[in-house]
Amino acid sequence: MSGLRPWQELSPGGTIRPTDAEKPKTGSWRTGIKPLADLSKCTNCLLCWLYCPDSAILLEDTTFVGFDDYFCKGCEVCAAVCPVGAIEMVPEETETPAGWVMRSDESGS
Amino acid sequence: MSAFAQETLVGDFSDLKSPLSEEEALVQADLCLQCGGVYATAPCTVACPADVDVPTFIAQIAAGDPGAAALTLFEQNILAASCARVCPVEVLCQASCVMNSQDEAAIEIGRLQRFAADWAYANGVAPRKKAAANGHKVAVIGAGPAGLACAGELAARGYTVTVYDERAEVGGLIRYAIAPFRQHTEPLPAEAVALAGLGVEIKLEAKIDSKKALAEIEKEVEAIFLGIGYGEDVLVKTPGDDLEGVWESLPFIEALKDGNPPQVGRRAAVIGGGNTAMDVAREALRLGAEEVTVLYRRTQAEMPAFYHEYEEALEEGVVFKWLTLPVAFKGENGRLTAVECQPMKLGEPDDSGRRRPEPIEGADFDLPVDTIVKAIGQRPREEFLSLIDGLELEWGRIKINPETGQTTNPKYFAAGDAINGGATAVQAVGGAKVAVAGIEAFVQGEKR
Amino acid sequence: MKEVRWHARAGQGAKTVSQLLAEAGLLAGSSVQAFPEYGPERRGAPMRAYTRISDKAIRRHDPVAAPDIVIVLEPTLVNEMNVAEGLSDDGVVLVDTNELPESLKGVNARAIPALKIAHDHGLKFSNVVMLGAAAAAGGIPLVNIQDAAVKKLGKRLDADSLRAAIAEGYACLA
Amino acid sequence: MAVKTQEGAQLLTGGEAVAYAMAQIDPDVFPVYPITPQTPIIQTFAKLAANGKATTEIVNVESEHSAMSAAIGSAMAGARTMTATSSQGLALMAEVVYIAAGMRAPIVMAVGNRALSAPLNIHCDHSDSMMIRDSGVIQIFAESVQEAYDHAVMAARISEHPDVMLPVLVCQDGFTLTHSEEPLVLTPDEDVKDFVGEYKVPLPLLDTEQVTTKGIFALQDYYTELRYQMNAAMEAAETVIADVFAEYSQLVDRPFSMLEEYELEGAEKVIFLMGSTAGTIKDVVDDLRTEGEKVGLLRLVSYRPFPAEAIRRALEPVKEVIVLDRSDAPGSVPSLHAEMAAALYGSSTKLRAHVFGLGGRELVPAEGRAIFAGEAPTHIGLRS
Repeated sequence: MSGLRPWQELSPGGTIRPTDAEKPKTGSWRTGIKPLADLSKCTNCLLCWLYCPDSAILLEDTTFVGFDDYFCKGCEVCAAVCPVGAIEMVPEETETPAGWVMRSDESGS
Repeated sequence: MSAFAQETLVGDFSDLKSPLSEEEALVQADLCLQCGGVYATAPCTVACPADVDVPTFIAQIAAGDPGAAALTLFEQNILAASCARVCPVEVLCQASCVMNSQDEAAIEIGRLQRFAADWAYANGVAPRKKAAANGHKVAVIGAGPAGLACAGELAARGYTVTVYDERAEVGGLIRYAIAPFRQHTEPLPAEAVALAGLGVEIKLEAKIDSKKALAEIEKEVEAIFLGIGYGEDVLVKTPGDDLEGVWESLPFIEALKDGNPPQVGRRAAVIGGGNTAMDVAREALRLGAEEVTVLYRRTQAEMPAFYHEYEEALEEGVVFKWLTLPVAFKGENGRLTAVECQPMKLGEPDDSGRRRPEPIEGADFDLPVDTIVKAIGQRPREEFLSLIDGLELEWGRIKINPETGQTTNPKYFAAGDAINGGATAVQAVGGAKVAVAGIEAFVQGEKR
Repeated sequence: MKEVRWHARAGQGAKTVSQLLAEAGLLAGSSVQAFPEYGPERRGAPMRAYTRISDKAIRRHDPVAAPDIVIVLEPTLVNEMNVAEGLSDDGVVLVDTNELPESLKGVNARAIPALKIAHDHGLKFSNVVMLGAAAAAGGIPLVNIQDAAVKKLGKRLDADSLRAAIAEGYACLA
Repeated sequence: MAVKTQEGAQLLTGGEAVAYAMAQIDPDVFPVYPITPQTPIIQTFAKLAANGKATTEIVNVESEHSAMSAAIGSAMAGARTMTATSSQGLALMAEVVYIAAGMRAPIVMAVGNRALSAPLNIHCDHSDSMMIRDSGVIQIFAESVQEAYDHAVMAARISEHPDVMLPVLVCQDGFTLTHSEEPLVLTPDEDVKDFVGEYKVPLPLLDTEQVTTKGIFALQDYYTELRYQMNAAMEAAETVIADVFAEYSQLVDRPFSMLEEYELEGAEKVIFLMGSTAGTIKDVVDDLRTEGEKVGLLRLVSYRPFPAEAIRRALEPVKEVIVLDRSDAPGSVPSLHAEMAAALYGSSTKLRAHVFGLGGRELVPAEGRAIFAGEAPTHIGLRS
C-alpha cells in the first residue's frame, strides 16, 4: 500500500476536507455508456444532482448544465431518477449533439 | 368508515383542507424542488390552466415573503384565493409534481396558494395595480369565476368594466354550488372588494331577460364578455318529481350554503356520477343522513367524477350502487319514501364510446329513501343565448375561437362553463384570460 | 455509627423519611447516608430503606444488616418477615402500632401509636411521627429533625402540625 | 475523604448530583432516553433545565440507539453534547458507541451501571460497561456521590481535549450511588463554568468556512490507521486525565487519581476493584489493619484508559493482589482479572480473583474479610 499516509497524518476520526481529499477519477470507471440530457425536456428539478453518487452533475448557480466527465462513472442513476425522461444513457462514442451537454475536465477541479 | 367516524361528520362543514400555519407553510415550501428555469417549464405550471408560476410563488413563501408570493399568484390568477380552495389540485398541479415520481407526497400547492392569497387579503395587499383608464368600456355578464377574472384583468389594464349578475352575491357556482366544506363564501367578499378597488362596477340582482335590456348594454360598450355558465339542472322527468324530498342538485346546495340546510332524513340517495354528485352525497352525510347511496347507471369506470373525490366519498361512508337507474319516486302523503330502481347491464358502445347501459328485465327493486337529489348535470342557458344575434352554439355550448375567446358575434367573447359544458373554476379563469387578450386586440384594433 | 433500617410498603413514604433522618443528621453535623432498597417497583410491595449516621465519613455501601434502629411503618409486615433480623445487641425496633404483636414480644421493641398521633395533628401519614421517634432513638436533636422535615414537606403539609407531630413521636422515646 | 467535606455539604443522590454537574456545564444538546437507574439523572436535568438552570436542548428520542446517534450528529455539528444511560440502554447503544468513538465525538455520558438481562434485573453490576470495553470510549468509575459529581464536572475537559476527542463515560453504581443520598459539596457555578470553559472542537460540521466530511468510509487502506489513532488518543488521555484531575483537585481541595492507593504502605495483600464497593473494603482494611493484618486496597478509577504501568508499579512490593470483578465472563475470566494478569505478567506478585456483586448483591464487610483471608468462593456469596 505505497503512497498511503501514516496514521499520524490523518485527522482524528478521518475527517476529510475537500482540499485534502484525493480526487479519484471515477470517470474512468465508465463501461461504455454515458448520460446525455435533452435540455428541451429538462425542468431543472435537480433530482439528478441530488441523487448522483459522485457529484458529477454540473450546475451553474442552480441551473443544470451537464455532466462532469472526470467524475461520472456511468451508473445510470440520473437517468433512472429523471422524472421527465430527459436523461438517456448512450454509447460512450456518441457525439454530443447541440443541446446535449457533456463536459470534460481533466483536472477534476 | 365506522359508524362512529361517520357520526363525527354530522354538522361538520369545516374545510376539508385546513389552512396552513405559517410554520407549516415554510416547511412545505422548503420541500419544493423549484423546478423550472431556462429549459422546460415546471410541470406544475404547465398543468395550471391559469399558468400560475408555481415554483416562484413557493420560493417567495419559503423566503418568508407571502405578500410577494400572493402578487405572483394574482399576476396570473386574480381569483387565486378562491381557486386555492376549489381547484382540483389533485388532478392538476399536484398531480404533475415531481415529488410523485419519488414516492413522496406532492407539494401541497393548493394549500400554499391559499396561505399566500389569504395572507395578502388579511394584510391589505391589493392583488393588482390599477392602470390609468384607457377609455374603453366592456360589459361582463355573469359574476362567476370566468366573469370576475375577466373583469379584474380588464380593469387592471385600464378598462371600464361593469359586471351584471342575476344573483344577490358574486361567485357564481363557487358561491352557490361548490360544497361548503371546500369553500363557503370566504374569500369571495374580499375578492369582490379587490375588484371594486380596481374600478370594476358589479351590478347584482340584474337579470338580463330581454333583447331590449341587452341592446342597452350593447350600446354602452365595445365588447361584452359572457361568463354565464350553465343554467339549471338537466331536465329529466321522473314520475314522483313533485314529492317532498325530491331535490335537484343546485337548489339543494344553494339552500345549504344560504343557511337553510335541507332536512335529509335518515336515508338519502344521489343520482349521478359526477363531482357534484360526490359533493351532494358528502353533504348529505354532514346533514345527518345515516345512509347515503349514490345511484349511477354505469360503473365506476365510466364515472366522470375525479377518482380522488370518489375515494374520499367512499371513505366517508357513501355507498355506491352501480348500473342502477332510478325510474320512479314513490311516496306517501306527498312525501318521498322510496326510489324504484332498474338494474342495468352494459351493452354495446354508444355514440360517446361508452358502453350503453341496458335494463335487466324483472330485476327492479325499491330503495327506501327520505331524500333524493338529482345531480345529473346542468343544462345550457338557451333562452338567454337566444337573445344574442348571430351567436352559434355547439351541443348547447357557445362556439368560440379558442385563440381569442371570440364568439361568432364579434362583439361577444366567452369563457367558462358556457363554452366547455362545465369544468373547473381555474379553467374558467384560464379561459377568461384568453378572452381578455381577444377583447384587447378587438377593441384596440377597432380604434386604430 | 447508627444504622437504621426502615420497613414499609412502597408508597408509605419510607424513602422520604429515611432521607429526612439523614438530612437531620447532616444538620446536626454528622456524616450520613440514605438509600432505598428497591424490588420490583410496585405500590404496596414490602420495601426497605436505610439510613446511616456517623461521626466519621461513611464509605461503605452495603445494605444495613445489623441495624441499631429498625422502624416498621406498616405493622402487618411483622407477620410477613423477621423485622428484627440482625438487630444489634442494644438495638430497638419501633413499630407504628397501638399494641405490639406477639411475635415481637422477645425483642426490644416499642409500639408507637404514630397513626393516631398523625391523625390528631391532621396528618394523613404517620411516617413523620415515626421519623420523630427514630430521631430520638438515634440521638438527633428534635429541632434538626423538625427543620429537615419542614424544609422538605412544608410546602405540602402544615409546618406547625408537622413540627408538633414529630415532637410527639420524638417524645415517645424520651 | 475526611469529614471536612461536610462543610457546606448537601444531600443529593448520585443521579441528582451528576445532573447538577451537567446543568452547571450547560451543554448545548442532551439527547436522551430514560432507563432505570439512569432516570433520576435525566429527570433532575430536565427539571433544572425547565427551571432555567440550563439552556440545553433536550432531545427526547425514541431509543438509546437514537440517543447516541443524535449525540454524534450534535457533537460533530459543533455542539457540546451529553447524554445518559444504563444497562440495556447501553446495550442498544453499543453499536453507535463504537461509531461515536471512531468518529472521535467528544460526548460525555453519565452511566448508572446496571446488570444486563436475563434474568431481568435493575440493580448494579458492571456488565454494561464491560460490554463496550473495547469500543474506544473512556470510562471513569466513581466510588461515592461526591466523586460521581466531580467526575462529571471534569469529563468534558477530558473528552474535548484535542489530543483525546473521545466519548467519556462517567460511571457510577446503579442504585447504590444513583439512588443513594450522600452529602456532597457542589462546586460553585462560576468555578465550574471557568473550569470547563468554552466548547471548541476542530472542524465542526456547521463550519461553512471549512467544509468537511465526517463518518467516512475506510477499507483495508486506512481502517487500521484510523482505529489505531484511538490507541494514541487513549495514551494521551492518561496524561490529560492526570492533568485535569490535578487542576480540579487544586480547585476543590479533594484528591483525585486514576488509581487510588489505600493503605498500600507495607501491604502484603491488596484488593483491586472499581466502584462504590471500594468504600466498604476501606472499612474492612481499616479494621484488619487495627488487627495487625498487612492489607490494602487499590481502586481503579480510570477503567479506560487502563493504567497498566501504574498498576504494576503500585503492586511491585505487594505479595498478592486480589482482583474483584463486578461482572462475569462465562467461559473465561472477566476483564479486570485478565487485564491485571496482563499487567503483572512477569512480576512476582501473586494474583487471585473473584466475581462479586452481580445484579446488586452488595459485598458486605464479613465477605471482605473472608476474601482477604482466602476463605471466599470464586463467586462471592454464591449459594451452592
